[in-house]
Amino acid sequence: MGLLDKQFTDENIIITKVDDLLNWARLSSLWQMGFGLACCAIEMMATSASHYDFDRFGVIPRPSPRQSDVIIISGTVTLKMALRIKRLYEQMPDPKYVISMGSCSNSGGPYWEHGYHVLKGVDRVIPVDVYVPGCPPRPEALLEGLLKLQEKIRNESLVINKKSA
Amino acid sequence: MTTYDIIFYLFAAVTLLSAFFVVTNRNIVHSAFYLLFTFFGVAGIYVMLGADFVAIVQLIVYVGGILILLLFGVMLTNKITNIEIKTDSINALPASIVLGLFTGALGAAVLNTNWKVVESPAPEATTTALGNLLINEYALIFELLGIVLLIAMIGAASMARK
Amino acid sequence: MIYDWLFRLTGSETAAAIIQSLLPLFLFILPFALFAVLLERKVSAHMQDRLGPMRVGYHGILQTVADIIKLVQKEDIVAKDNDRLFFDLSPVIVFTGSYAAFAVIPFSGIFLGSNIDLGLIYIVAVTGLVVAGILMGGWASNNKYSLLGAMRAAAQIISYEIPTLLIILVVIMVSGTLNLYTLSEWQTSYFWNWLILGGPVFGIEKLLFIPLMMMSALIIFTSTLAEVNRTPFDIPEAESELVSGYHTEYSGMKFAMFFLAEYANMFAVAAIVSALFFGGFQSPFGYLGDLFNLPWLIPIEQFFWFTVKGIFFVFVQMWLRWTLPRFRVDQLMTFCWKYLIPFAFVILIIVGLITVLV
Amino acid sequence: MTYFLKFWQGLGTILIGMKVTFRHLFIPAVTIQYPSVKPELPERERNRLYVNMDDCIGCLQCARACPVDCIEIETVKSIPGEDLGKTSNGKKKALWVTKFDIDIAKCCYCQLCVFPCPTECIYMTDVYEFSEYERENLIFDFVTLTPDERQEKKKNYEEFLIKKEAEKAEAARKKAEEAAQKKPENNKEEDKLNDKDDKPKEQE
Repeated sequence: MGLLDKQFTDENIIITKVDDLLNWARLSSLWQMGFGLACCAIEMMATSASHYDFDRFGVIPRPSPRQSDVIIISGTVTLKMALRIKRLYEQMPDPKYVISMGSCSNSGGPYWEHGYHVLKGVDRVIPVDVYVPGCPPRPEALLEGLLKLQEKIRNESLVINKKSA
Repeated sequence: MTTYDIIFYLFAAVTLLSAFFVVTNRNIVHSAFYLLFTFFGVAGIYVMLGADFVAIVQLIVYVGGILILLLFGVMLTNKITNIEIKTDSINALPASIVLGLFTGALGAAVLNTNWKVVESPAPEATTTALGNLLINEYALIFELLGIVLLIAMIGAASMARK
Repeated sequence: MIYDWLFRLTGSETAAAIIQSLLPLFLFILPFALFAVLLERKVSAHMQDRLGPMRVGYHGILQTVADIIKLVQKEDIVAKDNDRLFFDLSPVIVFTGSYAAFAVIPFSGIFLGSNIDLGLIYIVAVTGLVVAGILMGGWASNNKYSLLGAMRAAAQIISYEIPTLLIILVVIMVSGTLNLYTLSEWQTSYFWNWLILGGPVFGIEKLLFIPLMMMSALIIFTSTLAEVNRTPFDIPEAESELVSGYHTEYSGMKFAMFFLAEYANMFAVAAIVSALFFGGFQSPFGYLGDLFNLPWLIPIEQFFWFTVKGIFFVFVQMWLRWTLPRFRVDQLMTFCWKYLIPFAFVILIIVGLITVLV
Repeated sequence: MTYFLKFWQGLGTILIGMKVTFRHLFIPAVTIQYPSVKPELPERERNRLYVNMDDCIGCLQCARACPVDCIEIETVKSIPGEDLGKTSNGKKKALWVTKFDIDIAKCCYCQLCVFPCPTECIYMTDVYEFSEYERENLIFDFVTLTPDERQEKKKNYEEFLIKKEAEKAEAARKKAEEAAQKKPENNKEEDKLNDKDDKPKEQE
């Protein structure tokens, strides 16, 4: 959600064209917060590496949350780490997106029942845009999640109530 | 008012304002950063006076060297903001009288002098002349200054080793 | 000269000066930065057997445009404890420093911002502004990583200015000028007259100069590489240690200005290296304009050759970036003080002796 | 001397490294361009679970085997006379499966549920592209019955139970009536038994 998002009430030709441009820019350069938690992080790195190549979609890892657009929660979110994730998420500038990668961050995964130390789903601390299932997901699954996220961004608007497409 | 005048007043304003802030600011890092603008403004005025070499040396030595050193020193101190300024303003009355007299004298001198206005020649590049003078006419002094600096450096190094 | 033409067009000195000083920004720096970021990503990708940006435009050519538009509309975060004034000012100063260097870079025989005699020293001087801006940003961020990064950057840039200046001194002794335009004109338009191959003077000293000048070119390339904080000298931004160094706290457009300044700086130092040792805007094989008697073609050819040389050195910088790992801080300082500076000194003395004796 | 040697070695090794990277600049990329080209997955790839409900007999083996308890099954017995059909390997189905939810967001893709299945109706497919915007959508419902049908089956069974209960009650009543006719005999026998039980206690 950017600064201008949901600031306009009427939908005219200028707004929709600006919409298209901004959405195109946002979805084409999703800089990723370099942040891995557990085994899913390995798959995330593999996605950045040669065979799957995140860079094709314009995704490059940024070390600082201030310069990133999307945070990929990849792995088991322990209660201790949940606080850090929340803080990192809050440090990111709007518009920001979250991809939850793997069973653990989707819902606690194998720990959802007896894991005394695991957050049961990262959506309890930050709003998640796309859930990628898998344990861990294949790199392609993550790429597909990214494509889903791009699809979501494409339908965003500066207008408050755009006719839901 | 020509463009040159505007630029001159701009540089003068930058220099004076930032110098004022250097003196009055309570935060010593802020003071050091304002010093950057002071040096920059002074360099600009040098350029306007046709002293390009001096201006650039000003930038290299003061901005690139001394200011950075100063900033390093200042940033490594543990108390940066709200420095207690030790000197109180004592004897304000006599000081202001002296200041007023001095200002009046200077102002009178400035106003009463019959300034000669001469058409200034176009500023020339000074580097070649400066280089020739340094190497030919004032070679001895130049070398002596170099030796003084070298001695200072050796002294500093030997002191640092102890 | 472009200036005269602009003066005749606008009829005012001020307007001509302003337009001329804006030209490199809009005609060169912005397009170059867009191109260089894409080049960097493509080069890195292909060196790692990847493809790089592929999905924005044909083979991703619009990738950096999208990046810039996105960065412009990102939220601009200023944290509560940031020093507001200097935090805002720092990217401007850094960008000013690297933009000011373009004032004296001779793009071609008819286009250079200011044909001042002190061109080389001027570039070194305005680089000091970059250091001050980096320190300012690092301190104003109120973040320990930023401050450490800024300190490292300042220490590194100041240290590596010494070998740069020594090699510049060597070039001054050989060529007898500080003016980048004259320097480029002096190395005439065939590659055997370039300074890396001993300069346009024929005789015994040319032979003696060749190895010395090659080493000088190597040293100045290395030290200017360190001055623009590129890998392997990117310890001020070392991701594994300092998040991203002095621009950790910057987001949106301010970060884009740092980014732009970095790429502008890369081209500036590449231009210095090519102007000092590789003939500046001179063509290596003579001019087609001379051949076909078309005088208007020569400046265009010169601009072409200058850009090609600049981009080649930028490419070498990227090539090194994706080849070498990062130095440690102590290795960095050792490399500068124990290798580059003594070598530069020795070269300075030998070249001095040669110019006096031969 | 080592000083100069180091310098040369450094220079040489940098050049070697640069040669390697330069060569790789012209090696064709190994990247699989995912959305247009998809990699061939191995045969035993474990991805999304699928349940073939035609074969499921509602035995709960998979739910018990699941280490993370992500499978939830509810079954309803069929009433006599209903034909549920047979599974593909010839077993007769006796249970209506009214709930077969797999929370794929919890699943850890271990395949432990696949082996115990007697009819081999739960298995892993090679579908991996099923990310969702909402977590609720990741709970997959495999039951082929419509919600109304599920209600109906439950109701049927409950009615059947009630009817059975009623029948039972009826039967019990009839029995009681029959028993009431033979009451005296029974009572005596019971008394005898009671006496036998009591005696040892008294001895102690």
